[in-house]
Amino acid sequence: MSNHLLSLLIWLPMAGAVPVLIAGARGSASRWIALAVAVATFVASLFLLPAYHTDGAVMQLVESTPWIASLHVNYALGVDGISVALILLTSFVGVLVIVGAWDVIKDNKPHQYMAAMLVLEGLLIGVFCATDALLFYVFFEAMLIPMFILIGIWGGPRRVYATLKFFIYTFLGSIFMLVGLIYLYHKAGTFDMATLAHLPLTMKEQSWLFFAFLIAFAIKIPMVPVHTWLPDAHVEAPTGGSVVLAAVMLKVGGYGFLRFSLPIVPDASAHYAWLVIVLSLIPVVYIGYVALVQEDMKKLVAYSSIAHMGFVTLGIFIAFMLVRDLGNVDAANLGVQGAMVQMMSHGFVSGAMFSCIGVMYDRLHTRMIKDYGGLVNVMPWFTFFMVFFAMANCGLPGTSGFVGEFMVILASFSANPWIALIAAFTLIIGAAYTLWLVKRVVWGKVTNEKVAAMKDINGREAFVLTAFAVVVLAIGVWPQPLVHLMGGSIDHLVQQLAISKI
Amino acid sequence: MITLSHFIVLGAVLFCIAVAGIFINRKNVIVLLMSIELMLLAVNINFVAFSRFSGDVAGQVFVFFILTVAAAETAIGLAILTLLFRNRSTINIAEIDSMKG
Amino acid sequence: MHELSTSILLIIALAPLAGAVLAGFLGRTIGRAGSHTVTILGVAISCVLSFYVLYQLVWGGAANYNHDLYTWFQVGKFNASVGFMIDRLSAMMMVVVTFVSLMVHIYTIGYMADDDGYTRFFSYIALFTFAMLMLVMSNNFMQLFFGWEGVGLVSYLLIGFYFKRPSATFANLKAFLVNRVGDFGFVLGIGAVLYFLGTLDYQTAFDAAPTLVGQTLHITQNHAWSAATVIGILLFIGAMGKSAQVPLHVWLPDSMEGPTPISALIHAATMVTAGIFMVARMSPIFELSSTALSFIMVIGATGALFTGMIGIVQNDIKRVVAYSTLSQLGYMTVALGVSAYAGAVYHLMTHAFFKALLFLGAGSVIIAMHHEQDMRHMGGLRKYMPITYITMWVGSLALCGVPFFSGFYSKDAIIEAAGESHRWGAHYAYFCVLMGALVTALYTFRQMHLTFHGKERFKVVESHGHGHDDHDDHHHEPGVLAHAPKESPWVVTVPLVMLAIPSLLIGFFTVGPMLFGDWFGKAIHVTEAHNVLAEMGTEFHGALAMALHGFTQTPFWLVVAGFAITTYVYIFNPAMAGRIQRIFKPVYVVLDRKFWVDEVYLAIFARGGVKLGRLFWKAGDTAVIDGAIDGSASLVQRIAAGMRRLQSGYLYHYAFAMILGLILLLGGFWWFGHV
Amino acid sequence: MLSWNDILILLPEIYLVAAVCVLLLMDAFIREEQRNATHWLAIAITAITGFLVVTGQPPHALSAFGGMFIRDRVSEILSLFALISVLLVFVFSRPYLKDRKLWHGEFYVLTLFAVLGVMLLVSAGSLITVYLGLELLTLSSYALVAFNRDSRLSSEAAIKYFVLGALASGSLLYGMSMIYGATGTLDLAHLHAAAMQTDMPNLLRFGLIFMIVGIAFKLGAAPFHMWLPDVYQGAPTATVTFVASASKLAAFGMAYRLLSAFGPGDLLHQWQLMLAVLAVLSLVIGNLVAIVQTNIKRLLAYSTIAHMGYLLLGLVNASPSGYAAAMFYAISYALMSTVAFGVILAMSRAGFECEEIDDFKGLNERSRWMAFLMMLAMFSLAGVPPLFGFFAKLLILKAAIDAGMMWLAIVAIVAAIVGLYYYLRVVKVMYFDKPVEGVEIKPQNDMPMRWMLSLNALALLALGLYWGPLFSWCQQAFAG
Repeated sequence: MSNHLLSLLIWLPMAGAVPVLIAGARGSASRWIALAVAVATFVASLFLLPAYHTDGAVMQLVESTPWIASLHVNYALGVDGISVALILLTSFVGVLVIVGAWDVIKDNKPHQYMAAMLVLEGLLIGVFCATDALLFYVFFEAMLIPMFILIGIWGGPRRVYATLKFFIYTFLGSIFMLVGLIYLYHKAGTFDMATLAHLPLTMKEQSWLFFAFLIAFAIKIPMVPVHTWLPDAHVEAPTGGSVVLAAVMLKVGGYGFLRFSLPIVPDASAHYAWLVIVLSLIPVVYIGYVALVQEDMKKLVAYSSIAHMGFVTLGIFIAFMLVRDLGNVDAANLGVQGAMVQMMSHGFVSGAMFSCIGVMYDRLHTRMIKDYGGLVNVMPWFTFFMVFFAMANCGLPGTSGFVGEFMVILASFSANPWIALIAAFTLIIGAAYTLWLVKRVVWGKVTNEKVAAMKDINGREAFVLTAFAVVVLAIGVWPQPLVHLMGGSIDHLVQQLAISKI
Repeated sequence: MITLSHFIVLGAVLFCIAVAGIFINRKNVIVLLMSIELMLLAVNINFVAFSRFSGDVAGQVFVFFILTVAAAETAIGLAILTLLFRNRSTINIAEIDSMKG
Repeated sequence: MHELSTSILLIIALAPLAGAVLAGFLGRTIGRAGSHTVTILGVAISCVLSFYVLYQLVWGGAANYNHDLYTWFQVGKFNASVGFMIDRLSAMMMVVVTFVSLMVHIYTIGYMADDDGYTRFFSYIALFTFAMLMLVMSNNFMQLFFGWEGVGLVSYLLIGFYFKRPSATFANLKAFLVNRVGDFGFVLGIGAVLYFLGTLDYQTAFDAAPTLVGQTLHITQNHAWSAATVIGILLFIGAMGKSAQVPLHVWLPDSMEGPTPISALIHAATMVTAGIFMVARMSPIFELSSTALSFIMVIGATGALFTGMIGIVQNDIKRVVAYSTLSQLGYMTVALGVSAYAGAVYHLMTHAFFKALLFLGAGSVIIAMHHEQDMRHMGGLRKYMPITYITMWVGSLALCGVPFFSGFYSKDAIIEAAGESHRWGAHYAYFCVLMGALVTALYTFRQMHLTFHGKERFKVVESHGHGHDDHDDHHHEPGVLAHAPKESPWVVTVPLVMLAIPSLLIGFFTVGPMLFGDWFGKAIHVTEAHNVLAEMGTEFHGALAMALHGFTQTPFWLVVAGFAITTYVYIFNPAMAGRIQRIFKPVYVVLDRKFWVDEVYLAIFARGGVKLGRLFWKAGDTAVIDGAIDGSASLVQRIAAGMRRLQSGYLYHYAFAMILGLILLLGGFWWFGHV
Repeated sequence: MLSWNDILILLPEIYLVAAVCVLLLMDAFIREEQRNATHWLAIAITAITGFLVVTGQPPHALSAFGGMFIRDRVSEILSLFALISVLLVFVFSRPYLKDRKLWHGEFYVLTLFAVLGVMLLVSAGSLITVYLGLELLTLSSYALVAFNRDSRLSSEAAIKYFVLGALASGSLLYGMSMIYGATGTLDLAHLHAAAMQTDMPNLLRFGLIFMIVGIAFKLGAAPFHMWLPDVYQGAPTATVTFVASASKLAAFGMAYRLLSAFGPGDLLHQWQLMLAVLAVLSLVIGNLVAIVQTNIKRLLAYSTIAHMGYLLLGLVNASPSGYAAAMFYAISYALMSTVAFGVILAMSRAGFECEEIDDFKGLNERSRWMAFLMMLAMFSLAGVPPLFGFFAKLLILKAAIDAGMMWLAIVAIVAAIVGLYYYLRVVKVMYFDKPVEGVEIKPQNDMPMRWMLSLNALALLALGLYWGPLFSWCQQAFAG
């Protein structure tokens, strides 16, 4: 089985969507099937850990069968440490969103919701498995469809605007990448990513390709100034949608940088690293301040996601400075490693934050901060989780949120103290917007009778939040296993950076 | 002495008249049908002329086909015309604009 | 030379954590008694074991302990671990922390008796103890930062303990953010350490420290700073936040929103001294940069004097103690600045005892006054609560540095060290700490007088069925008590006595070895060039002599002067206070408004930040970016609507379009066909 | 001189003619309620013809009647898919025609004659055959457009289609005449050689331009697209389905046959350039104007224009791979549009043309399955993976980039982004809007139609996931 494990992981949830749809809206059959499928996928994904040898820099569990023979396009799958980590994240979150949505969308086509979630999960896993650029692109693009539906049907009042913006924005980004890929195919005669990584390209070509990739992944991640789709999408999306969007979908952008920009166009990436670094530092300050003044909780967390993802791109591209200009491979390693840990951590933390907001939203059906206040009086357990995740969100040591930021800041100090200075500003501003939110929502007297009537979290919600909390704490207290899992691949990646292709 | 170019020019002139007739005429559809006929005639003149001067009959064979098809075309055109008149009781082109945009 | 056993150290660290977890998650099930039992048990265990460890190190001849427990992460050659470094310095800190913490735990039973947050409170303070121990026991920067932020978190939770009070939730946010400003520098400091020394492990870093000499960091193209200075100042910024040094001191007074035991434990005895401990711990690095040390000294001196002055005009009994804490922290910092690390740590220890004592005493008074904290409504309490009264006197005299009291030895040493030092800014520092002695006397005795002496400024109105079960709002009008104040229960007074003893004696017995002897050994590193304590050590002839000599020194007479003034003003001529206030109105206003630091910060950082955020959001995101996007969308719409009109519906227009197309192609043909 | 061999080569066409005549006669003698017989017979004829096309396919290209008629892979594939789409048209449109009292044998006869025209056109070996095939196709189409005799719109559409179509074929003929004059041959096979040594190159160029006008009209490329929206809107949806599928295949076939005769050489560059210009115009106009449409048939008309723009990009490449991409695109477009119009047919009933976009509001609430099928069609048309339409676009972009025309590719994708919007709008209406009360939308419950429609729509998905064989088939067609 393990030689088709990846295919299984991709197609199991997607195939599972069919019975879910057939089960129909009435009753809870559809939900149970969905849950079963999600759990099965998660369990299957756990088999990756024994199957994967962390030392390896090369792709493992490889599957490759001709897809379009006449074009030498293959259905090629494979994983390295990075993908394994992200796949685990995806399948883990996949289970939790289904549990989280259990009662919430009961009356509004639950089977379609669950099916969309499962399809989305499968496609996301596909993105992390694909080793053929065309296959990658297909998954990369196809996942817009279920997300589009999720936001559009189960979203908030302005969902149509939000979902259209989301779809067109991201489509716009990725289609330029498509042209880039076709050009690469035109040159190399294959979409195989490993081959493309060794394809010699002139600086001019690399620069064009770099920007083609940049716009695609910068929108996905998202980076300033192409980030504005994210707050809207998050605000309007249903809780589950927001969770998947923040926890996994944004990661696809960072993953893309690691898989395309770095190996395929290293010289251009090195040449324009400064640009990306600037674009990653802007959000730390700019977005931080914007987040500070949000009146909508989801928007606030959405903006904080942008700020956090800034660390991912920073960590990735600081590596170029370190390797190319300073020859400091270890620090570069630290930077990329930090970026990856940050991605994972942000996946869990932001997912948890959105789940918390979902818990509140299900009770009061508003996301406005001013409508809340003094939750601690009526929801002590919820408060515990909320404060915990808030602390994780502002990078408290002992939570996963700290590890990545810490690594990236250390790495960037080795590159240039000023970069580290700006990056470290997140300690202040991040704490400011997160804890101010907590202050206004959680602490204080009960502000209105609606809040007074709120019930504390039930078992189902407790399960979701606990699951998140456990992982956040685990990574925070002992990141080494995760670091070790991704270490080999990242070493390999960083070595590639040093090699010029011109 | 009449050369090939005379014929080509004649054909061109006829063709232009036909085309002009199609888009300058704003009155009724009958005239359009006539213009179309004229256009085909222009084509025929070309064909005949060319085939005559290049001494190759294929062109004249083509003309026979064109004539036949033209007859069928006109028939259908007139049928549509009557249909139009039955539905709208007018054949004034300027009034046939219920679909636009 | 035998090793300390790892398991003991683990128990020391984890026992409080276990207590905290139990009390926190099972608080409802195991009940109040259960919670305080488990937590006190946990802390007691680690306290006893800490004493054992200290004993082993000092008399048992155990070697210093320095081992990693597990690898936190390992990237390339960068390794971050969790481990313990136990030498006399950390051992002493462990003892202080666990002992004070234990006292506070016991005291809390009485103080929080009627609070419905009882179990939560115990789990918090136990958790704090764990974090603080992780901080002091750490053997690397990463773990230090972990403890550093851990205590910050608990402090945040405890300041906001009465979360219904707006002032409390404001104060804890403020405290956390100000601390974050410090951490901002601290993280960069760690980054600098990793960059220059390539490790996060203390011992490796200290061994490599000499290589820092000559290394520079290019701040700009043509301007470079010495590595040691950069590291030192950045790390110290962290200390400024945690140890409430000017200008990051603003959070500490507000932190008094928390329950009194917390003020004693966190905001006087332990957490706020973490910064001092850290700098002492890093002495091998700091020693390399006189610039950094001068910076430290000046900051500390400023704090020592000016925050003390603010204390003079406070009326809230706890705030007085808070400002005195700020001032004392200033003293310790000065000691660090003149590289009298031992002096700083020594004062840290004595201060921990007598300041905890003072806070708990104040708490005891507050209990008696039914949570009235305004000294203007107190007075003459000595006959109601003798134990509190006496112990408070012990604490006060120690604080003022009256000879023979523990405070004297540490504080006098610092003042003298400042005098001895030849470092840049030493004169300013000396002046500050000297004047500080007077200031200290003023606010301390003023407090004692207002609280315990003079005539009673409260009246007792018997009204039954009134308890003080709700700490969160003072709903009785000031100065009116339901029933006469009475001495607090034993759980409160015992800790007072327990703390009074070291406040009184510890100095006398330990000054010799700890201050002038080589008691700390390798733990603290001072280069011979400016080892002021050593110089002073030459004319040290025993604690007794030092104390007697102390009577002839300026500080002592300043204290006497302070006592005289306050006694006259507040006992014999109470009207005087008001008159002085009026005469020195401007001075009074400046002090009363705390030099307007809070106002400025609020205006610039809080309100300014929000304004800036609005600007960015509305102008940047909404107007420019979304404007561009939605604008282009609507532009496309408009163009489309325009082009749509070309489809006029008229047959002849269609035909014409085709002809145009034909002409276009022909034109193109002419254009390209002939070139 | 005529040989049996020629007959055999022409077998499918001959069979079709004969069968249609039989159908015509039979239908004249049966009663109204036996019309099903006609229906099924027509379907059978189509199927058998398709069968003959595939089986009768020789391994290598053959020509009959002195090169007037060519049977090769191109003609095979195109005729086959034309027949398939006609089959779908028959199946989809029965309930529609019934509801409108349009269910006459003429519909089948005309459509079959039209498809015969298509088959002739795509296998034409000479200008004459091209002309005959084209006219056979268009003349039947005129009649089909006007098929709903009592509809004002239908007749208006018919007249517009007729006049403009006549104009177009007029200019095509005019062009042919000049080419004939310049080269002295009507035979496409010899055209290239003759064109090389012509003494009247300008005449030749003129002819080429006039011919391209005709081709562009047939494709519906801007600025010769004006007829398209009105015809799509006015004509009976059944007819439109045919016009949008089979006759687009025919148009591609004609374009290929005629243009490939003019290359390589400097003429090649000329028509490449012209086609590029037409492509850009169609992409821009089609996608932009589609945004503001409220009538879904009109919207699909403009989307057709845009798609023809993409198809032209493939032709511009003018290499076997480019032709293959273009043919692949034409096929994908035919299959997508049959689904889109099929759903419209399915949702319409007596007295209710389901053609306003708002009629689709909340379709997901009313009929999940139809909404799903329509969504597949829309995403496929928009070119979102993993659907068929995406890969068609992919190959087109590849063709453009291989041809070194990066700027064309950029224009194409920018247009695609604009285009995305209106397809998403349809999905949005179906899934995110609440249904309008009173408008009772229920799909026709005609089982064959439902099954075929589902099959057709799912084919878009299936071909998206596995399109290799089809594409290599297209490649072989031009490999030789």
